[in-house]
Amino acid sequence: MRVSLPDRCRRCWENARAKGTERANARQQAAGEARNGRRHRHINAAQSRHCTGSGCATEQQAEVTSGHSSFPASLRLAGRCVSVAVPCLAAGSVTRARSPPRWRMAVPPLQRLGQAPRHLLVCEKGHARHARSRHAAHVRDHAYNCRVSFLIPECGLLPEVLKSTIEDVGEYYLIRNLPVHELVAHDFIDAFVKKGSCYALTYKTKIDQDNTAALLPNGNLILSVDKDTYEELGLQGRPSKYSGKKVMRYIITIDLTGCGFHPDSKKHNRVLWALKEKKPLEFDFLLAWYNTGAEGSTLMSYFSKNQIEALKPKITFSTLRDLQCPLLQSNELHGKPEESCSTEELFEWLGAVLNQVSLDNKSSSFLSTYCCPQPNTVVEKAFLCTITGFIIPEKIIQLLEQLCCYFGEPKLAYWLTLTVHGFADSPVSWRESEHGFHKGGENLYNFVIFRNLDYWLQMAVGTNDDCPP
Amino acid sequence: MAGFSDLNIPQGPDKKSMQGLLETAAHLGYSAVALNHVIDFKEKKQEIIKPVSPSELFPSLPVVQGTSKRIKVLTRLTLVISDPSHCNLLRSTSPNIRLYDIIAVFPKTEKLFHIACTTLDVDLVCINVTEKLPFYFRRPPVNVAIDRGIYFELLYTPAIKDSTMRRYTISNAISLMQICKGKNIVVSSAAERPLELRGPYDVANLGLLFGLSEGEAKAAVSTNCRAAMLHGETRKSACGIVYTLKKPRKVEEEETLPACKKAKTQA
Amino acid sequence: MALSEQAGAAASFERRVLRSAGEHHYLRVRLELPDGGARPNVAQFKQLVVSALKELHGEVGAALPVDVLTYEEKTLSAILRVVSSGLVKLWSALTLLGFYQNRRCAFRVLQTSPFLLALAGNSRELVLD
Amino acid sequence: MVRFKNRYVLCEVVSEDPRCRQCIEDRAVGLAVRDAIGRVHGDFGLACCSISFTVKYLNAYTGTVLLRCRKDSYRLLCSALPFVRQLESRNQRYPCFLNTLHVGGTIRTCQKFLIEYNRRQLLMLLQSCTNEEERRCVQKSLLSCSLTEEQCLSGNEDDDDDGTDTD
Repeated sequence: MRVSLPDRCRRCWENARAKGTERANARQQAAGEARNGRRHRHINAAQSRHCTGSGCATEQQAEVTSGHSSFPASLRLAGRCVSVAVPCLAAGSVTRARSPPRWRMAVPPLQRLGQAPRHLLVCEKGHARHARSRHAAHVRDHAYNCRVSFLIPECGLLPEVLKSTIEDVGEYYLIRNLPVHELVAHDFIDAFVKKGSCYALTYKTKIDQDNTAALLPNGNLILSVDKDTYEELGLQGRPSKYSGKKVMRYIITIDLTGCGFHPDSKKHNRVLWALKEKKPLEFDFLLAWYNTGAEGSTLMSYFSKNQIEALKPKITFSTLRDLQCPLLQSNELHGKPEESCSTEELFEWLGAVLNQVSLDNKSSSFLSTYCCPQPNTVVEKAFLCTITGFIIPEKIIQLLEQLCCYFGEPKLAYWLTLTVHGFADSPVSWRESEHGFHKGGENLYNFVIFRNLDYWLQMAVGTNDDCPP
Repeated sequence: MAGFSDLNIPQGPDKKSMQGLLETAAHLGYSAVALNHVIDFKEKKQEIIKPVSPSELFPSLPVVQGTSKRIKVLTRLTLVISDPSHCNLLRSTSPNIRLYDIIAVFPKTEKLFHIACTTLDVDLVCINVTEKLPFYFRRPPVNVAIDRGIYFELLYTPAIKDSTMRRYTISNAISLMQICKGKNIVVSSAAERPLELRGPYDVANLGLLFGLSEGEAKAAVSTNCRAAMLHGETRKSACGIVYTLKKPRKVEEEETLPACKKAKTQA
Repeated sequence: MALSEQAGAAASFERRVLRSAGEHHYLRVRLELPDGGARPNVAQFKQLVVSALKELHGEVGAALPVDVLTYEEKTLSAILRVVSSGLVKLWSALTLLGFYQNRRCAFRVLQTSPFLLALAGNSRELVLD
Repeated sequence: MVRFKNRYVLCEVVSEDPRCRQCIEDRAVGLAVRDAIGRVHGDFGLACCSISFTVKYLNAYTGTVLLRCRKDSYRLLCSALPFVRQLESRNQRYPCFLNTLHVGGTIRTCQKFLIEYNRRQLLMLLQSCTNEEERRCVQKSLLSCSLTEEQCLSGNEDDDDDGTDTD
């Protein structure tokens, strides 16, 4: 039972009132419409009006909340009405909005809580023996790899075809305190860069904090340096894409094999002077060299006066027993309900297998609700091999070829996978597209090779990265 | 030098626990820390002592994890001022004050906050995070402070220790963000024990709770700290225009950039 | 035979770009406790994570679906899975957790990623020499 | 000069116990709401909502409460309101719940809404009246109610007080 506002409380109102704004009519209408039950459709209109200053959207909100005062209902509406906003209170409803809102200029602080870092997963499917297949090119473009692992279901031992490849995965070198100008020296360029594929990457440097350098097999030397170093170096570069409004990081690219970089050119002298005298940069480098045929001096003898050591990749084998494997169909990238799993599901499953996550949970279990994607089968054994080191793409291509050959003879397995992790701190990911760390610096790819030599390729990158090629 | 830094490691009498803190900081990936010497004028007259040189305290500094460099240790002086007369100390050219790398003030009243932001020659202004704000932030002094290159420091250790302080930390931080729009913020620890320190990425994520954007939050533990250090350096080196290197090889002169943006020459 | 197979493959080349489509984020964490004293088992560990969430983000936070994918009691390290929109909440709750059973503790977040696979190979922790 | 935008949440206290009315006071309502926010959104929610949170207006007679908070955090507040279970003052505790009537950007919009709302309630009351005395009483109230609206419409020129924080 309510009665009219008594005089006393009218006075209260006047006291408590903020600045009067007169937009009453439009607001009343909007509220009226909302009451007619077509709430959701009006929300956009109301919101745009709301931007001009009136309180329409919120009025509708109030209508609904007063309508069903139960919490979930209001939550659901809140989640839908501003799918760009509010995930902050809508814990239950957010799962539905699959892709978090894209970053905008002015995100209210509270809504940042519900935003996850941007990331990309590119899935391709094709045939390994197709003339125009680009799978090998994708491998070649991803220059720096720290870990390669392959998983073969229905296999307990290292297959014969792979033995020689695994043994010949190639050694790499670690040179301590190598001045960068030695990589620019013409002796080095002529002996290694021009005669094969030379890979170099700084070791134990962090791309978001320190200076980093990388030498790509196409002869480009990439220096990713902070502002101070850039100013001291005096070489031309460009601001990093991911360093924000206030540029704190610059990328300098020097083409060592270009025609403008012959020994007496001005450019060469300038670079040499900058790296030798102006700001002598020194790093620990990981080096690897791949050449076809032509014998030459080796990195070991060339850098003998520096602290150099040759390292072998670490190889581990393991056999997994009674592994739940998802069923895949090579022509169904999206998967089919009840028939095969999609590529994202496989990607997550593979992560679970490599991290030794238990796969047999129930949706109701307390600890973890992760389970193997449906449909799946249990394979009796699966062979997992992991190689860690500084692994060059040429060897990965060889390995990929051999894995294709594995299906040359009839096998029980329907597919196998090859996973390659990149360095989180390398200045490039694929080709020369800039790479940053942000929160994880992930850049990795995974091949699924089917028995009929169809393949799936999944390439994943984190926030500070371009779309893979 | 855009590595992560923690500008507030309270300097205690116990050398061993300090060593432990430094080791944890290095292990977590901080490439620079500042040892904080606090002077509270409320408690008896305290003398400003000469900063203890870190190299004396710690003969071997720990190596920053994942790199081959050693952690860098700076000295910092924090003055808790509750009365305008306390500011005179900063104005007078006390020789001992000049020896510190970073100078911070902790104003207790609105008036002192105003003075600290607008006139005092300091690098950091501490924000109270352990109790309800005794005053509202006003835009003019904050804007002046941002123009002068002075940074505001938020601490996160109180938020770990206690639920009530956590509320005040977040709420005061958000109030500040509404005024300064996320600019010129430094987040540091003031951790007394190794288990109160948090990794730089964790702290950057915490910045999101304080109302910073992702970029600003990361800057609050890296580039802003660097800027504050450089701001402190300008006090020692003739406004940062001329900088003398220790090696008698050469004196580097650089263009007259604004002092706070000055690139630092490594000795 | 081989030719026809190739033709079929050519027709079926397909590329999908999934932008921020991952429903989950993964965190590799380690709990640091002072030496000695009880170590949580996996259920207690999960309880600790949920209580941290509840303290900082209330019941809404505690309702976030968090999965403990792996847990190793010896090293107190675990892999957590959380819906993407809850990453910041979970992370901040772990950061601000200061006590386990009235003893000081600290959660160290070693790695976060939208891809579980990325946690398997962290180049920052790699010791190559 | 940037104004901090606030949100005003108008709600009514619904209780079966008539004695609950005596509990409706600034402190009790504020505490109950804070408690609910603390439970639902934890320390973080509480910290966000506590910035400029006040009980702006309160009418114990009709059970209407007007709350103010920052625009950024009003969703936290609104979502916590259904979880207010009781009001407590002077060691008395009465179960009740808060029913959100309106969320507005200014006090004025909330006031207008409330007048309109009360008028509707009065009309409903009028229909259920049984004797003439009651009927007259309610009609009188109805008239005074519309009069209030006229008054504030005419009087809004001199009403320049900006209740929000500026600087």
